[in-house]
Amino acid sequence: MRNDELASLVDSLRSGTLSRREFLRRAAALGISLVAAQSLLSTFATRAWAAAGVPRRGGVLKAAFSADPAGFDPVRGPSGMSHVVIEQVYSTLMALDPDAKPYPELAESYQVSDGGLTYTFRLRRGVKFHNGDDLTAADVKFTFDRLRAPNSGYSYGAQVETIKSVDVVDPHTVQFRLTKVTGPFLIYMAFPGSSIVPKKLVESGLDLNAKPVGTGPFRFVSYEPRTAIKFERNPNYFEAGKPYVDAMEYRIISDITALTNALLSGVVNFSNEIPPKDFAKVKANPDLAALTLEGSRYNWLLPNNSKEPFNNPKIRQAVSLALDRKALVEGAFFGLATPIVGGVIPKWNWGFLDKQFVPPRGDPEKASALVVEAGYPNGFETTMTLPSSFPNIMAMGPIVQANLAKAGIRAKLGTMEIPRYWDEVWSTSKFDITMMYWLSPLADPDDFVTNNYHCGMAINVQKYCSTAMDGLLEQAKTSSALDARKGLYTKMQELSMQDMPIVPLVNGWLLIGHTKKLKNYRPMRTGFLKTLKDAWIES
Amino acid sequence: MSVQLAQRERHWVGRSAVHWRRFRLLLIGGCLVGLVVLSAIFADVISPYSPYDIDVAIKLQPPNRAHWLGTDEFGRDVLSRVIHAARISVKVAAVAVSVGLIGGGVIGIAAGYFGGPVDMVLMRFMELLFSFPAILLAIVLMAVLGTSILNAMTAIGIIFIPGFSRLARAATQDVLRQQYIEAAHTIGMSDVRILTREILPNIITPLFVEAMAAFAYAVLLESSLSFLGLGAQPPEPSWGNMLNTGRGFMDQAPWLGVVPGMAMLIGVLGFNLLGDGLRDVFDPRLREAA
Amino acid sequence: MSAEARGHRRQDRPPVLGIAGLTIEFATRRGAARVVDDVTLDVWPQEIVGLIGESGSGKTMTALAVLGLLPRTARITTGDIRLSGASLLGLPEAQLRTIRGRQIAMIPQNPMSALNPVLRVGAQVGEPYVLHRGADWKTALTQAVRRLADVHLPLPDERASEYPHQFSGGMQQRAMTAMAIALDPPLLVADEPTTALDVTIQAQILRLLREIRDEHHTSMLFITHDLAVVAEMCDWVYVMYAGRILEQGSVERIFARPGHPYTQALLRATPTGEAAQAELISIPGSIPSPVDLPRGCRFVDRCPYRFKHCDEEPPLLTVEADHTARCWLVETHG
Amino acid sequence: MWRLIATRLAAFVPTVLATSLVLFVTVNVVPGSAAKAALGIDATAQAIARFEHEQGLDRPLHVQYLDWLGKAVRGDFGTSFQNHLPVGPELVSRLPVTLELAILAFLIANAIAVPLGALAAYHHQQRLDSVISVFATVLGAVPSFWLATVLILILALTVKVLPAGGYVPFAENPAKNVSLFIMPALSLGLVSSALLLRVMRAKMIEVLSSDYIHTALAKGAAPNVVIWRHALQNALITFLTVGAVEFGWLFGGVVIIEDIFLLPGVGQLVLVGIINRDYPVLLASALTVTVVVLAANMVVDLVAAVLDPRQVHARSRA
Repeated sequence: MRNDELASLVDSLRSGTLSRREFLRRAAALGISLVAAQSLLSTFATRAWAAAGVPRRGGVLKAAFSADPAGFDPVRGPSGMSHVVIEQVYSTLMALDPDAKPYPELAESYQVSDGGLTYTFRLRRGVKFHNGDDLTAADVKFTFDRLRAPNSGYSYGAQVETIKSVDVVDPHTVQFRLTKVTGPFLIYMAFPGSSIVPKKLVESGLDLNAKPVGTGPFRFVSYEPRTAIKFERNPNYFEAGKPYVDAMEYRIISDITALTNALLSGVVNFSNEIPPKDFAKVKANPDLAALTLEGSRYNWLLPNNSKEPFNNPKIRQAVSLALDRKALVEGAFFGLATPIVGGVIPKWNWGFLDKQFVPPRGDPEKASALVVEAGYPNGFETTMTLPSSFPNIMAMGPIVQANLAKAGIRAKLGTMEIPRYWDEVWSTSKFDITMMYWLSPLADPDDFVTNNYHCGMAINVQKYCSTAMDGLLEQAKTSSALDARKGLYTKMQELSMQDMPIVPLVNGWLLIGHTKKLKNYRPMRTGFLKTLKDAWIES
Repeated sequence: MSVQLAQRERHWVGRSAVHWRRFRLLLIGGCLVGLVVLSAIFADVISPYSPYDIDVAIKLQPPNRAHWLGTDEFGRDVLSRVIHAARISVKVAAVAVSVGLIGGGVIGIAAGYFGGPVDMVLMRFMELLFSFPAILLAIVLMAVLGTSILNAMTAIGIIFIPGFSRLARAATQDVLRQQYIEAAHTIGMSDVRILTREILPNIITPLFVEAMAAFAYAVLLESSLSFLGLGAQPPEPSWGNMLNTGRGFMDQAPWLGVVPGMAMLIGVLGFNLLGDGLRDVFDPRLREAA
Repeated sequence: MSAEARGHRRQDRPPVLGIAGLTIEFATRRGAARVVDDVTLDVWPQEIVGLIGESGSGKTMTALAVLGLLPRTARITTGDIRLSGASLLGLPEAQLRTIRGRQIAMIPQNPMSALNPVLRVGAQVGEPYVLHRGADWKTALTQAVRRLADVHLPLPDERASEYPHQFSGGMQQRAMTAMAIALDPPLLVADEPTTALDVTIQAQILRLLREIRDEHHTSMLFITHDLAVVAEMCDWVYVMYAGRILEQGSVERIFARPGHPYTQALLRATPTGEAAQAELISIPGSIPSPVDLPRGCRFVDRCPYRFKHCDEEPPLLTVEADHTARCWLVETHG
Repeated sequence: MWRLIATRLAAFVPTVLATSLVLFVTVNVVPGSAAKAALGIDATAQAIARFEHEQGLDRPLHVQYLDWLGKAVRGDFGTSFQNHLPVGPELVSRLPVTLELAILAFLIANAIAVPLGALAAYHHQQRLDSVISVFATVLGAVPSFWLATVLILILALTVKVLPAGGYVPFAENPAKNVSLFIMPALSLGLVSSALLLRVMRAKMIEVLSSDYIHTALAKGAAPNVVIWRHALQNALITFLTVGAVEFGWLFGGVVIIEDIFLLPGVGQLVLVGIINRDYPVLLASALTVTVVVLAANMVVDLVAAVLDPRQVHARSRA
């Protein structure tokens, strides 16, 4: 009895519908000791899930994506698609495991001193760049000086702004001094933007955008814009024997229906961008494995805090209460998403606050009451402007419009083409209500919340400014102890439910499909594909 | 005289086949167009549900008694949406064709009537516009004007201008060639009067016939624009964007694509047949052939 | 045209072309239109028979019937067309095709548009050899050059390789004639061959046609509206009006003593040598519509001499030997 | 004959120049800044200013145009805002794909339209004529992307006879290349064959009612001789000029079909160029498309001229 129950527990954990804490609680209920359960958990975290058999060398992995990368130089790769390429060609000091826990990669080991102000990394020996040069501490210093340079144009400058200096202790030891304690620093070190670049080559004029060279598991071969990016296996990768596949090819397919057809017909054998509407088809296909994983792709609604009537928190709360998130999940995501009923930080993350502000089906009566209470007896007219080519947002639009109408908020729906949307709606905050979604690449609570809730951030276009909130966010980011940060993020999320500056909607699951011949692939919560190097293809 | 090439049977043919065939074209075309235009005008009255009501619980239902043509991915009634879509598709097509007709007509008449350098310049510009593939032109125009139904209409209209201008120019030149225009000149009729009283009435018919065919093509073009996300924006239903979403559910819910496809077929077929029927009626040469 | 030409109309052999009681009707919205009504007409060997009438009298329809090229909506309801005694009606299309171009050939009215603009003249003139004799194009071309020479076209082998638009009107009609006589067909149907040409060319073409009749022994059905051409060309003539034959006979006889008022009016309306001084009178009124034809004589409402008997149509009464007319007055004049 | 070609070529260059000017102005008038599209939503104002300076977007329009034209003539179409790679080589690698698709579709369209059009005209005003006409109208009413999806569903996903998409150059693997182009060419070709068929039918009816056809009949020519030897060449002359225009319209459809069948063609570039406001890509690809369409028009016009001796042989005497 226990074994199959345990197996189903493991299954639901793997599919992400069960958080780690939940898993531990259930395992205890089954009479398994906490220690045994935790060891089970960690073994599952790193070792192959099912008995996958002996790894096999060879084969070509063809993965389908819907967007073009915007460059292969870590310092100038602003889009997610660039990161997915960068992480195959370069390596980082730390790396994230499927559950987004950082573990040492290029760094053999690391010490934290001065109360979290100094990080010293000892580098692995014998690591070579693709052109044969040895990796040394000088490369690490060069990389981070390059990121911290004033006009580097690095989109994730916030991650490196607390670094005071990077010093080479010896060819295989590098020391980072920080201006203030930075909680998520180790996770920042695992971010593709922090990939270590070859100092000698870059200084001699190599344009990494056109010809990336790193220490990663795959060597860059070619890039045909809007068609394909080709990699080949890095024979002297520092993890012996890996990667197992001979070559990898990223196929860019802009039309989502064509993407699914490509997977179904075998033109490609992997994709983590299956559109929700086609996931059932992939699942039903006999020679394809279909996985779901709750990551951090959350969709949120932005009421313009600087405009009537959305400057009133009651109205913003009414908007949140009016929404039927179950309908959003069913209608726009075909059941493949988790309604966000409280704070924005997802369940699987240690920063999660298990407190419900609104029931999944919403509370229209309370919402209309709030609207009346806020001084609009028979509701009000407003507009909702959406970016036209994000399928999930376009799908949710009509449902949100219908829900709001029930609470007396009559929103007229307008859409706009992406480039014009960024220009005339997003960056100028010219909207009453809009919607957006975001795949947080870091899986550190700070990354989920600061961008949206902190005053003046690029993504805080709803113009929400609260000194209390900013204080909590900065404190949470700069304290070193995990529980201290967790307590601060709990207070922060409670405040967010009162102020409701943005209305979190749903967290869309990562939908992955691949040929059953692909063994030992562990999906990552951040949507990255670093773990492809551990997978192999059976003949 | 059109000569029948081979005289097979020598039996007696009843009423002239030609007469009936032309009338039948007009009849079928007229009915189909009528169906589309009426459903566009009385959309609110005749559609069983509102095209916007969402009920996720009953999404992707095949045609059943409650929803004669099934429901779409949001549980909206497909029949009501296809009826309301007629309103948009007909509006887009109507405005687009009139933009093409008026724009093309004016340019064509001017080029045909004044001739010489005016004709050369206008026709050169028309050739330029003509050589640019229609949809690319529409995409560029939509990008310039922004995505909205009104812009889709103007973009499609502009695409028709070269075609209409060529027709108008040829028709004007035909009318000019007939002597009585010189007679009109001699009795001192001003250019404008000649244009309105002599030329216009004679070229209206071929332009109108061409308009019918253009109408059909406009509906098609709107659907292609919707495919590229540039046509009518959700939640507004148009045959184009319904067809586009239907494409994604082709095997799970085929009716999502088939229904708007059929509606479009009726519209396009109707206008084409009407156009053909009118062409036979108005084209003197064909009438002689009877 | 000398009288002994008549000798050919001996009764012992069938005429080259025998049309007996031919009636052709058209289906139109307003009912059946009888464009050719009970026409009987013969063409004897080496004879040029004229078929004259105003436009719309049905003469072209008769010619088309002979070739079996009537428009689809036209029907032959009664009568027969015989070629050297054998009936053409009811023949399957395949057999009709073997006759066209080999037994019967046509010379069109408007040579400019009758030649295919994209093919060389030589190829078009030589095509009958390919179609009926299975000749290859080389021999067909040499034959074509020979035929072009027969029709007195200067530098025929050079002209053969040119295109129709490089020919003048007269040269085009010569080419059409060459094409027609390619296989020496016994019967030529000429549908107003000179109407579209100017007068000088007209005379040359007419002389050419007569020469063909004498040297190639071809008989001709010559359709025209011009009595002057009939006088110059034809041995025998049929006068057609609103689908009916109103008078027929040898050319001398008819020109000397026209029996039917319509023929008399036609003669007065034609500037021939003899009637030069009389001023030309055009015939008032116009041809009745083939749908509602008058009961009695077709010419009744335009005839100056009509009287009550005219509401009953007379048969072809004999004016004199080789000359009959469809008018009661013929009897009274005796 | 050479005079004909010379005049066509002379007209070609100014038209292309005029197109490039019109395109350049339209593209720059397009609202929605390229910088924002290139740098992403969280690009700082300072980064945008640097980008626009770097790309020279802050210079006056005419200076930009002349600079662009100067380079374009030498084959340098600048670098894409999105991936900072030169546009020229990408265009060169993509052109054969679009050409192959457009030409195959055009051939299929004509292979259907010419015979069926002739047949319908030959049986003018009879049952076969109306059957073919209705078939053409129905086919003409089906959008190409819809037909494409149906074909994929049946041939690629259920019967699994043809691949669902992708591209392999002909030189590399002819069989695979053909199998990859069957469905795209069919979806484009079938739809445009409908329009061409109606035109061919009208032209053929006109030709069949002319005098020289009557002469051919009077010579005893059988129907197929009349159609193939006498009528077809005459009908093709006027038909081809319309055909050339249809090639232009067909090119429009290429944008969508390439998208659906994952063909790395030029059409996709134009679409992406607009959506991402990637000026160099949009300008280069839209201009290439126009040049190809103009060239196609010229070629088809020349073929029509060759078929028509009246244009080739000057009139030698009155």
